[in-house]
Amino acid sequence: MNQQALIAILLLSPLIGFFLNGVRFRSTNYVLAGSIATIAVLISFICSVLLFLNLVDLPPEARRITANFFEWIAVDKFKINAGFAVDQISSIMILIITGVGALIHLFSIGYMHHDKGVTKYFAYLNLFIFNMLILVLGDSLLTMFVGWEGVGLCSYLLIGFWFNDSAKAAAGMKAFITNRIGDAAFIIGMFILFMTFGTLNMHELNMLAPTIAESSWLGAVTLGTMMLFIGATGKSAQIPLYVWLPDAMAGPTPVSALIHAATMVTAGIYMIVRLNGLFIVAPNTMMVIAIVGAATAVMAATIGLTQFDIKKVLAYSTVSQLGYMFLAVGVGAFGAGMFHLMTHAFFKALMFLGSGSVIHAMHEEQDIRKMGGLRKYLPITHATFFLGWLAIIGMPPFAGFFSKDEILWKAFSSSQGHILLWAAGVLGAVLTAFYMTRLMALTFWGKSRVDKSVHPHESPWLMTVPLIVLAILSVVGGWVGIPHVISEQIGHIPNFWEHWLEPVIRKLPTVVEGAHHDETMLEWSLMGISVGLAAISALTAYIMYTKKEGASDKVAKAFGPVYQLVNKKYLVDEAYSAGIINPLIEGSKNLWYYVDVNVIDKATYKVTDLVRGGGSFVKSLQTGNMQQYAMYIGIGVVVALSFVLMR
Amino acid sequence: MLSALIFLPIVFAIVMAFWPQKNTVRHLALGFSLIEFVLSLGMLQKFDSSTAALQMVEQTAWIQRFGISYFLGIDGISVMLVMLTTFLVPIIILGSWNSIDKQVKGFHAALFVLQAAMLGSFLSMDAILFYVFWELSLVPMYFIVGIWGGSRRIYATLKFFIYTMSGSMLMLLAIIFMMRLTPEVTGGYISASLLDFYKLNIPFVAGEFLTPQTLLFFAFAVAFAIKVPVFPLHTWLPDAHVEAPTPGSVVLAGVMLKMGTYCFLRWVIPLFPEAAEHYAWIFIALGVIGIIYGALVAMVQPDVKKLVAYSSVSHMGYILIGLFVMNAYGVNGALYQMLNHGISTGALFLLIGMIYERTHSREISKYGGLAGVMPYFTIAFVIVTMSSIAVPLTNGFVGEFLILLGAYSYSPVVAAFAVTGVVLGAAYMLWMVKRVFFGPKGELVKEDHHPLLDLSVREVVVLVPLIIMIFWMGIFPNHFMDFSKASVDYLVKNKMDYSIPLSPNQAQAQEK
Amino acid sequence: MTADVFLFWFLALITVISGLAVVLMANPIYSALCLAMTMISVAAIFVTLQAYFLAGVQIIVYAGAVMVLFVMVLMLFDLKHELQAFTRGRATGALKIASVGILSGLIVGAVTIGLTIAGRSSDEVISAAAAGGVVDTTRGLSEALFLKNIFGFEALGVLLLVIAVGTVALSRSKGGTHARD
Amino acid sequence: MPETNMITTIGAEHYLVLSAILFSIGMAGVLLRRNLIVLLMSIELMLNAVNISFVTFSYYSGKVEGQIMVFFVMTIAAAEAAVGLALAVSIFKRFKEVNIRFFEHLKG
Repeated sequence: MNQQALIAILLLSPLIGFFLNGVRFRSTNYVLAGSIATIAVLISFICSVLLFLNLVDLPPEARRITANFFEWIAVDKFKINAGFAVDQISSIMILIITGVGALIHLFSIGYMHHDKGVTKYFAYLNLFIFNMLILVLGDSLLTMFVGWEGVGLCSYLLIGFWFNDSAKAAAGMKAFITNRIGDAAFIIGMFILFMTFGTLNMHELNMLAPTIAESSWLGAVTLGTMMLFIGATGKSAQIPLYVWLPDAMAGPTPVSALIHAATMVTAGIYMIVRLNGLFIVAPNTMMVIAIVGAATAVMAATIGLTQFDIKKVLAYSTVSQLGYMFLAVGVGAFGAGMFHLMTHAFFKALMFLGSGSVIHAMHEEQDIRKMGGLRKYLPITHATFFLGWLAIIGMPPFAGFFSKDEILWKAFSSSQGHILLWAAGVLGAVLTAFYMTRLMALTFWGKSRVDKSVHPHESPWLMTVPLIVLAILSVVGGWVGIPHVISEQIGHIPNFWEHWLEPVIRKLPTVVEGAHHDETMLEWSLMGISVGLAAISALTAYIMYTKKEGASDKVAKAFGPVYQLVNKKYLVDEAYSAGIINPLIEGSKNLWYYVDVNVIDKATYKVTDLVRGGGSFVKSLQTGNMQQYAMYIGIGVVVALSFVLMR
Repeated sequence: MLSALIFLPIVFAIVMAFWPQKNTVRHLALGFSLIEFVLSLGMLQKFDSSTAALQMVEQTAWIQRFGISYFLGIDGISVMLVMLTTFLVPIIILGSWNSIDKQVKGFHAALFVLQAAMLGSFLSMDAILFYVFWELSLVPMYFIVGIWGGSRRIYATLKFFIYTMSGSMLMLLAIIFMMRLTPEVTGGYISASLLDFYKLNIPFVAGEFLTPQTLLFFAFAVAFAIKVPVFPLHTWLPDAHVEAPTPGSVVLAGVMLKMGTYCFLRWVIPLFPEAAEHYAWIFIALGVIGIIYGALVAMVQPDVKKLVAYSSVSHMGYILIGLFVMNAYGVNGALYQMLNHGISTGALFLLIGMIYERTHSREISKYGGLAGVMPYFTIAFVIVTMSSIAVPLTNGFVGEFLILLGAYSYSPVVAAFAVTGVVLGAAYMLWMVKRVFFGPKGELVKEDHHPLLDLSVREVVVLVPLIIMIFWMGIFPNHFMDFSKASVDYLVKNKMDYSIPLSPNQAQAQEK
Repeated sequence: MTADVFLFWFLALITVISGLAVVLMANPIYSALCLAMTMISVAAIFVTLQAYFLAGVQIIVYAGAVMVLFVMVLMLFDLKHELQAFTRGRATGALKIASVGILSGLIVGAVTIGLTIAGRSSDEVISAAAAGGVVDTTRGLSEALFLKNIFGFEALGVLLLVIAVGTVALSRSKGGTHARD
Repeated sequence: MPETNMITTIGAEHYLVLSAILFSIGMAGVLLRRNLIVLLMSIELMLNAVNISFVTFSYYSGKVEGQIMVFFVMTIAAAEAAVGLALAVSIFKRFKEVNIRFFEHLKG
């Protein structure tokens, strides 16, 4: 089949699904709605696979399929096509999106079957897939931006899906507006790049990027990439714009899995990787990215320690993992960033769906303090969740281990790296191991704290099949990128991942001095440290939350105010509303009241008063007193005469 | 052709006024407006978009002594606005099917006169003829707001009228002054033709305020700025919008505001290029202030209609910036944004009118949870909201993006400030949507005695063309921009020595 | 000091004093009498300017007819001493007096400046007058009036007629002369 | 022009200044008096002042036309006095007083 047609079908299939479900959005026939949506995404998935195979057939340097459908905007020199490109990076993304997407669609049929808005839900979900595909396939920044905003819109609609709850609608709004702040910076970034390079085509931008790194903070590339990165902090929930993601858990759980874990939130990382040629010559931006990523990774992890809502824990975990990915791209490990993106998509989607399964079983209960001992009620969910847990805490040989280890190694060894970044990464890993174990322990292990009226039950096959598939992927997903030091030991399995991405990724040199042997030793030891610490941390958490009742409370008490602060999410939301939002609203009210009503309107009234006053003054001159009239004549004559005489 | 376009509505208005049957007035008006629309489509068919030349010219002497002629012509700058006008009127008539219940004949007659006046001011190429149409447009609007308006309609009409009128006076003065200058270029006789005005070379001294070009520039600019409206002169707009009946608001926001921005492009920039360039920063600054100020004030409005009115102030700020950065991106974007704003804000006012018909309230705080009761209405509203806040693939994005790009190439600082409008725009619109449509059911939505029915077939028919346009213009902007591109590019390139060519050959010659 | 000079100063003094008296006298009858005095002295001034016919007319028409009319009306009203002869309002009063003062000052200034600038000293004027000579003024007057300005004369006649009718119309009682009210 | 000449030599300007003074007196009367009849008399004063000017110019320029004007002025003055007095009479009939302020009723 023609490759362009494949891309067209890939894109249009979910859109058609959206329309099919959209026009009959009031229907409650969940089987029909779910089938339409799932089949639409499956078709896309098949297209993705075909495109991927097509790419594989091509020689490595020419692995790029483009399709220009029409000219979208053309003004003067600014010409943007509705053009899409499949290359090494985007092919992985479309596989993840459509693959994981299809699984989540399947899961949703089971999860949402009781909901009245099920058809609308599937329509939104398909629309999201469509926009996400535009985002990853768009070959210029502007076409990417179309998807970028489009997924934001879908996220808005899906977070606020149960709109009758004011808080949920507000969460949707918060997500959209916070994203918009990033988008505004993204737009500026596009302008800077367009004015500098005269194009927004990402392929061309990478080609045109200067070869020498830009050292100035105010250079065009640095500023442009910095702006794009601010855009990414909005979409990918990094400091300071991460606040929307935890609230976004108001949406249905499969949505959290699809949008707020696996796909949309990774758009920022994807964008940076796509533009790696540009970012790599802006070391200042890279440094900022790495620092922000590391800081987010640690901070979100600490908040994750104290949360009791199962989805909130996962949300902060997502923020933290995204921080990891930014740390990766920030130190120039674009491949590792993408790698972690993929493995994270697998295990985090798995965990979200697992939590969905738990919530489903618990009749919409999300508080982990009211769970416990669910292992015997939900065996499949527990088993899959367990695998996801191993993956996320980075236990070898599960997927998370390889990607996380790659990132940590690069953070240490890259020329952009630093030991502190590495330390932050390890700290993040340790914290992650702790709160994830805590989550496992409180939810599935230990004694049951389930309310008597609730009878947990295992979910139907529609929900467990995706869990199983994702669990398998979480286990084996990391095997495509086994680092050299390990592969050397186990029989030279090639690093498929690096090999695949090589033509499109620019690399920074590693700075570790010494012979190959020293380097290998170093890598081994670092790996050992991080895995060991994580394991100890996980074990501690296991003991604390299953064996020793009340130990956690004691720790919490010991830390007192610090615990409270972390539990309240460092009061960032409160600070934002007290420092930015409320003053803005109050200020606007004053602006309206003072400027509009009291200054401008009053001023115009003053003018009318002046006219009216002038009129009434002239009116008062006309008294009817003839002698006064005669006086006016006299004065007039005097004035006229003196004017004549003075001349 | 153009004369027919202008005067057919007047004929319609007269027929309307003497139509004997009361029941069929609306059907008749709808039919007439559709005839007009079809006629304008015919015009579009004949329009040659490849050239910047003035087309379909009609010129006859009118008041020969003062060189005033009946001079009509169309080029890329006006063609889409003409289409917008003829497109919106049938929608307005259908949209106001139920909301206008007194003096139906008079209303439709006024609407047709208004249409004629608006078309006239877009099409006339003679200063005095233009002025006549410009002023004529005030009169029916005055009646539409004054007769069919809300409770404070007299205050609002007066404010609207006096504001616009005081600007017009300045403009008339400036027109007469310029007519007195024309003998220099026409070889001795006075002329009011815009083409002769373009030939004038009015002396300009940078920094000196009391020079002819600067004074004329500000006289025209203030007149148009009131109409747009630009920031400190905007306070008539919210009042007029709130008091106007739905169709009045739609015409006002959809077309009348565009008369101001169109005239900036047709008159101010080409006639006084040096002054416009020298003082552009003032208008760009006002545009930026308008964007931010309008958005902030819109955010805290308790009344939906007022909110949309202030959002108009914000959007018009974008257009103003686009015009005054005077590069191809900005001007193309601004022209496109005029159409977008006409469609999306028009649609917003129609939607608000629909809900107002049902509940007779526009207080945001009394709504809530409307989405559960009126899902189709909500879908339409959210789509239009997305267009208004410029989500890609809706029309608003293309215009806004190009304007921002133009602003960036003028000065990154301007773009940096203007781009805050993107965020604030989303904030006030979505907050409003949240309060009206989402959350628990509000006071008005809960009440049982007026059941809130979802959109009727008529209302769907009203909204569907607008929504189609929103997406069509967002996905295929070239279909629309191609009409104006030649003219705009020509204007941007030759703005210092501008004159609309009368034939394509002349255009090419001047190009070289 | 010749007789002419003395005569001028004497007449001027009488004219100004009696004129002032017209304005200042509280009782209108006195005002009327002083006005008659002014008229007569103006007639005398006409004589010094060799306008003999006009002097006669002045006496007959003004001092005679018009003054009689005034006095008759005053008698008709039977007005006593007025309580308040002048208008109220200090500010406007001052303004009025000031404007009058400035006006007279301006006229005087205009006259003197005008004549000096024109370079025509009064001596030359006199000599010119003597040379040109308005010898037979009455004849000259009649010729000018009835030959050159006959239209104006006739027009004035019509005006007088209109005035006469108008006056009657204004002052009659309602319902015509024979009606009683 | 030496000071002595101002007194001993009588010229046109003397008459004209006299005329101006008389005119001003008349004007003051018009502006300040309240009795309608005195007002009319003041107008006569002003007219007379003008007449003096006319005759003076006529005499010093040796032309008779100035006197013609005086003739006309006198006629007009007589007519004006007649109308004014008639108005005074009708005012008096109505208000039993001839105060000028009653003319304020003529105001719209």
